[in-house]
Amino acid sequence: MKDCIVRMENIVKSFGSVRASRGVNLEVCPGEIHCLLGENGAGKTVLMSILYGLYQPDSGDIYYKNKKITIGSPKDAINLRIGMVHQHFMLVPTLTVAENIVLGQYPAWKVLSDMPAIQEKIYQLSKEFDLNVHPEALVQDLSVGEQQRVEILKALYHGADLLVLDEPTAVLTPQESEHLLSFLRELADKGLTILFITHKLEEVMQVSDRVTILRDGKAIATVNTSETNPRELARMMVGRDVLMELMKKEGESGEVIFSVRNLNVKDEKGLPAVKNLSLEVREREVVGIAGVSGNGQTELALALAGLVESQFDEIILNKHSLTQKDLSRLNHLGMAHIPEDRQKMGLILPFSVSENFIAETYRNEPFSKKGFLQFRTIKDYSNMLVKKFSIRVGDVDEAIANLSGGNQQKVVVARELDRRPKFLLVNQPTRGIDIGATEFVRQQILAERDAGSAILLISTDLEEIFALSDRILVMYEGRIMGEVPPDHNRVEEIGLMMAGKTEATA
Amino acid sequence: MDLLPGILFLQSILAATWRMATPILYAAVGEVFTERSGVLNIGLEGVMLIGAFAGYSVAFESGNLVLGLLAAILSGILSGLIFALFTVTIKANQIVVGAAFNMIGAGITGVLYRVFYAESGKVLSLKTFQPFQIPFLGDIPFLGEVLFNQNIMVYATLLVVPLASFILYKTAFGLSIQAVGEHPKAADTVGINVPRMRYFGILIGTTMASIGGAFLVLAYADQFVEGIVTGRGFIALAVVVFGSWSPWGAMGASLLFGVFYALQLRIQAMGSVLIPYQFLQALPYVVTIIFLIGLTKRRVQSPKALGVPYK
Amino acid sequence: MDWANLRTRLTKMLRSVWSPFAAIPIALLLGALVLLAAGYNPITAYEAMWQGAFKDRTAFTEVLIKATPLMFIGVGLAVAFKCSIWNIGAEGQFYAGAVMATVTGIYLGDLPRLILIPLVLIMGTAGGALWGMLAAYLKNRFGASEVVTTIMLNYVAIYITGYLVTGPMIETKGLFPQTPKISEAAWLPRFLPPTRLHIGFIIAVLVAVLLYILIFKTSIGYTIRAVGINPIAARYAGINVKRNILLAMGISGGAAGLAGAVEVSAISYRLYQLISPGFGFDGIAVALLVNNNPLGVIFSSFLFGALRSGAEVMMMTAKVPSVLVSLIQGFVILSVVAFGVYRVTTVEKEE
Amino acid sequence: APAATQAPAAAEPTKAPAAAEPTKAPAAAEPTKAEAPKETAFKAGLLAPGPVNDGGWNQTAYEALKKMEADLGAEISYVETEQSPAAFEKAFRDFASQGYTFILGHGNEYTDAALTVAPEYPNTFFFLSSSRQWDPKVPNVVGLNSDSSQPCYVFGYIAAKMGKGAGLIGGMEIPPISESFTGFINGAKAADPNFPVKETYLGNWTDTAAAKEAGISYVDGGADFLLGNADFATNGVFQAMAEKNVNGFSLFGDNTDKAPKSIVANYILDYGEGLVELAAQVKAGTFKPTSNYEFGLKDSKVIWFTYNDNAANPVPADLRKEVEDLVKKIESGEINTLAK
Ligand SMILES: Nc1ncnc2c1ncn2[C@@H]1O[C@H](COP(=O)(O)OP(=O)(O)OP(=O)(O)O)[C@@H](O)[C@H]1O
Ligand SMILES: Nc1ncnc2c1ncn2[C@@H]1O[C@H](COP(=O)(O)OP(=O)(O)OP(=O)(O)O)[C@@H](O)[C@H]1O
Ligand SMILES: [Mg+2]
Ligand SMILES: [Mg+2]
Repeated sequence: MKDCIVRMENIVKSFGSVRASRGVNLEVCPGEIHCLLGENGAGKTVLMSILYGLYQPDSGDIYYKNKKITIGSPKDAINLRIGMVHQHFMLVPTLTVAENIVLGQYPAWKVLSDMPAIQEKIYQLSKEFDLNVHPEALVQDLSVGEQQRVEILKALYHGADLLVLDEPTAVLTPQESEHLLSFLRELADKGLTILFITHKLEEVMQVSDRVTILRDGKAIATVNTSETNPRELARMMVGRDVLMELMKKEGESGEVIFSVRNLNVKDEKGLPAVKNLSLEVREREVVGIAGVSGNGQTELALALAGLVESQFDEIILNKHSLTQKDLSRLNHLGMAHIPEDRQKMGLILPFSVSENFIAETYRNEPFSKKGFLQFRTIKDYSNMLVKKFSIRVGDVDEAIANLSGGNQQKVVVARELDRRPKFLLVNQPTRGIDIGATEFVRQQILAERDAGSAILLISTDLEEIFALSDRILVMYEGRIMGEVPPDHNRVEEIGLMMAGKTEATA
Repeated sequence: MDLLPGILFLQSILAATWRMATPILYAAVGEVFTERSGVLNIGLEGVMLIGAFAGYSVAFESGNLVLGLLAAILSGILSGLIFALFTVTIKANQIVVGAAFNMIGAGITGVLYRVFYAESGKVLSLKTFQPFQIPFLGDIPFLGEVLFNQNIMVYATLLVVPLASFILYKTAFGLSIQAVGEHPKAADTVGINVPRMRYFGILIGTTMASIGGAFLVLAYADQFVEGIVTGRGFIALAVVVFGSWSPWGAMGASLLFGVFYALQLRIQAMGSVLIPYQFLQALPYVVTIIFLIGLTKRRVQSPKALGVPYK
Repeated sequence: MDWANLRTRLTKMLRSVWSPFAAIPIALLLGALVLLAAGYNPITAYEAMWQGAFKDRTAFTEVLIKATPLMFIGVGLAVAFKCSIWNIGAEGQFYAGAVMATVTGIYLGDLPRLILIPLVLIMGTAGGALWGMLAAYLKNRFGASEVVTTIMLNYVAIYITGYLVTGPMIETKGLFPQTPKISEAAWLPRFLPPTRLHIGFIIAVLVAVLLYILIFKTSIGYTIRAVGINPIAARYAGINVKRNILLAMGISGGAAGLAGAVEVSAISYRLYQLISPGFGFDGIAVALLVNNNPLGVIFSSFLFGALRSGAEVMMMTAKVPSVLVSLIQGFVILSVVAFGVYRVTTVEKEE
Repeated sequence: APAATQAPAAAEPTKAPAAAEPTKAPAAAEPTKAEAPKETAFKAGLLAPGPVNDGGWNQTAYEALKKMEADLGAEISYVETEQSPAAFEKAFRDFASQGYTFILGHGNEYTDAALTVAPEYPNTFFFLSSSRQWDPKVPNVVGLNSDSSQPCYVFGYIAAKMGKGAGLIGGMEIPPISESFTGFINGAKAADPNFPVKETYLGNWTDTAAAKEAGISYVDGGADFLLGNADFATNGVFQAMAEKNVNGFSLFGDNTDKAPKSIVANYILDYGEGLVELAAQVKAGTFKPTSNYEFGLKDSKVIWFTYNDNAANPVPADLRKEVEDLVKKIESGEINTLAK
């Protein structure tokens, strides 16, 4: 048998009636970058969590460095030199970087008197790998990208031989992703083995040595990256052909539906995050806002949805001038909003699927009559949406928490689009969802545009911006740096603007 | 107005402040650990009562105050184990279990006290920890009386708070406690045993609360009385929030509460103030609300996982 | 509604209701151990307790009378807890309601019965609601934790009551601190003479049913629950979170205030310093015991009422201290919890 | 130390016609409430507002009950009622329906409930402590007041003669407490109109620590006499006396051992002495009250006080003499201890 660092055999794991892993086999060679690919809910995270000791498999064996082992807890994994960077960051926001890194590494009675030395060591390590992390910073003050680097540093500090990264690029900007991928390559070249989960096929093609495809809790194939192509990977993943390029119809944009003049928004800490921003969105048009995350996009979206205070000279929706007060009930005035964090902002998790469908309309006829909810109507309506948006769910009375990420996102999209908005604000619509769902969501957005909606799309995923936008605005430090048409030849120009160069100087 | 009576008045208030604050302080510092580990124990009142009874009965029977204190500590550990069994292992709603503890505390101490002491005809008082002057320091005018003429359990707070702060912020244990209260899953992924840390957080809280309860009988009053805790467990809960979940903050908040409590007793005793005494009695509680309003401008967040059972 | 659906709903409700009862034997067993250890005969004690609660019609109505304030408070708290507002202040809200009801019943005593009775109840409700909404306001406006403010407001309400009955509202200066009796026109009718069972009990059951419908069947309840589970998502959906916090505390405080008003207008007819023996705290357990289901509260408050009611007779005839009941109540809660039927349903915050 | 003020026991408490009347004619009507089989046992019940082991108010009543058990062979029982009026009526009924003919509600707060229940049980007598209740229309509800203001008047007088200032610490503001304080203040003013006396209320009966702190605050303010009347919490006042080495008094029982150097006098209330005679008449079926009952210093078997000769500052002999005169004037009604 070939030399391998990890071999998982016939791993089975169920959660109640959910069968997350149904006998998975996986082999990883030392020093390789091995990608795991699969739709939402295919069982990638569960499999990796088993490897990291977070879950115990119901049955199946794990061999590590040619020894059969059981990994009872993350502690065991760390001792075996397995590191993991989780899909949702596992950092304690109120502690410093250094404290997070040493967390759990010492016996309880240990007095952390040598913190300066530890910080120095972390600092050195950070320099060695060019990670640019300040050990004394509080994690809650860090950007998402920085937090991720802390996660990687944590694993390296613990001396990992095998590093598992669960969708590390889902929350990163293109530049950050780029940087991360080349960094992973470097690590692999130094001998580290890397297991890498992603939904982005370009990344798989770019960085991995081999790919294992999971579907419905089973590993259906492992292939050498050099011997495959994105189209084949997509087909194996989804079980059908996937459109790799969306068909965007050319269409004439109409009159201005939404416009904002001189918007100013402060962030949580009271610092200006959006500065004198003006833009307009027309009928039958997608305006994309590109930019590195942390440049005020979140605040822009929050302000337009009326969820934070903002100052502006004028906001006009559908020829009506809006006040601050109007903003908080914009969804009653014809705006729909797909928020960037579906679990935190978009959904009420213990509620059922159908209760989530009516989150904005529950008060209106026919869902509510004289204040009483009309359960029959709501259920019929939900079943209709489930069918129309092909959401995979057993029963609309099921709690939405049981759905996979992609299907949760589809619920949000279905709810918002079904309101036939005049103006649609979309923030990171496909973050963290698989290519099948991504394709579907993007198609829906375009369909909405073709039906006449004005759409403002915020995304850090340049590819998504290009795929959907009719016009691209680049945002940097709270300002719009300039406007560019979605012409692939002008990617470099956009990149420069995202880094702060104005149109004129670019 | 004469200056001297003014100073005496102030001195008297301040000396009383520290004493009044002490039982609350013990309970609150412990609860800081409990809440920092993500568990809310509204049963402190009951736990303190049990501690007071255990401390009293053992000290009374043995004639040894230190044994009494040890018994209180043991009772605190036992309370903590039961509380943790329900809230951490069984993962029950913490407020339900806390409410149950308050009932059990009142019930069990009431029944036992009646059975063993109420009709015993014995003299039920014991010799409490006495105030002692610290040599030299105790002679300093003003400060001497305020700071250096207290009993050992009051002095001990000067040790407890820095120690608690040190443990919470400067030891691996403290970091783990903070981590399981803030982001238990993150703690889990670095190999921290979340339930175990929460057990510890709870145990520290109940043990300290029991000491606070025992303080009332071993170092303040000299015998157990049903309901002797009189709401101090609830005040301690408020003090934890008010002190932004830090040991020093808890000390500050307890002292603040103490000062207003002492003040209201003294204003009543002056008798010349025309405010109805009930308004004076409400003063510490109103002031707590007012300060809370002022302080929450700082927006100190509660531990994120507070009240949420882990998995 | 189809049958399968109805059945699952019924089973769900039954489960939340039967668990407290299933837990009783265990709690009684634990209590028996304590009794044995303390040198009492548990069988005599429990028999006396049973007699005290269920001996005859009068005893049984006394149980219902005892359950009434707990029911009001419990259903109110269930609403607040559903909205994730940790109202520990039902005790103070009860006092606020009792004060307002007494004031109305005394100073507007000349009004005709048909007007006065509803007015007394409404004013009591308003008193409790305002006291509760004060905490909600402090939470909304200043971010002050309601756990703390409601505890503090309990004390404030109790002291204000103390002031009123020893000062401005005292019946006879120098005598027992109590207000005069409220006007007879404000007395709640009794409907099962010679027992004391009053229409307050029926109102309590009605309120429980109404709040059940409100929470689970109406759009208002939908918003309250949504805010309780995920305030951020609720805000995104255009729900006014602060207004709902105010509303939930208003309902919760109002129910507690109504309990106070009913206690005054049906039982005591006047205000005393310690008019509540801790109803507000028992109410917390009553609500949580049945997972904040308002219909369940009808049963859990009945259970607590029976325990309390039986305890007095147990003390009289078996000479067992009535504080034992607190212990048994605590045991009931813990054994319900241990049955594991009731688990927390809040979201894992970190995901 | 024998009681200094033992006036001749006039056996006056029973103002009712002497027990010489024929015992055969029982109460006005003989309603045939069929409780025949139980009639053999005489049962006495107590409704107490707090634990009967409080060393104060509730305990005096419980001890009275035990005296009935000892002297009259009564079957006794007590119930600690919830502090809720809702509970009172039921407790009265529970007792009455079980054949208790002597029921004591130990506090004025039981009045409403007693008046409501009494007509249903005309053969049962409902006594109310700390009450001046008397209504010929409800003759089986009888108020009993033991006048603490009288001994406290004497204490106030002693304090003002011996000391610099006094602090009074009460649990809650109810008549048994506030009247005792009024008596104390009147007594002090009689001795020295400028003598500083102040009162503090704790707002509860259990907070021993606060009671102690209140005592200390008086001492820090210059007082050298303390009086606590706060049930359980009174213990804290004793402690404050002992710790701060000032003088004080104890109420209701002999608590000298709680502050042996500090307590200069104890006011003793032997409620049982007062009650047992009434109970005997109830038992015999001869009890026919015509008014409420007031116990005062004149009822020297019920209310008296003792000095502590071992105190650091015992009451001097000449002062004791003055006190004897004072007591006579109080007994004769010449001094109204409750005057405003
Ligand atoms: N703790 C759990 N309890 C119950 N079900 C779970 C749990 N964890 C995962 N599952 C379920 O197991 C299945 C596999 O989940 P997993 O998280 O591994 O998917 P994934 O492949 O990582 O998807 P994604 O691409 O969305 O991250 C899903 O149906 C998920 O809902
Ligand atoms: N959930 C979170 N926890 C902690 N910090 C956060 C969180 N979300 C955002 N931040 C921080 O807030 C700051 C601004 O990020 P934000 O997400 O607002 O930028 P953005 O450009 O709008 O990003 P994106 O394009 O990803 O929405 C960053 O420093 C980020 O780390
Ligand atoms: Mg995953
Ligand atoms: Mg963002």
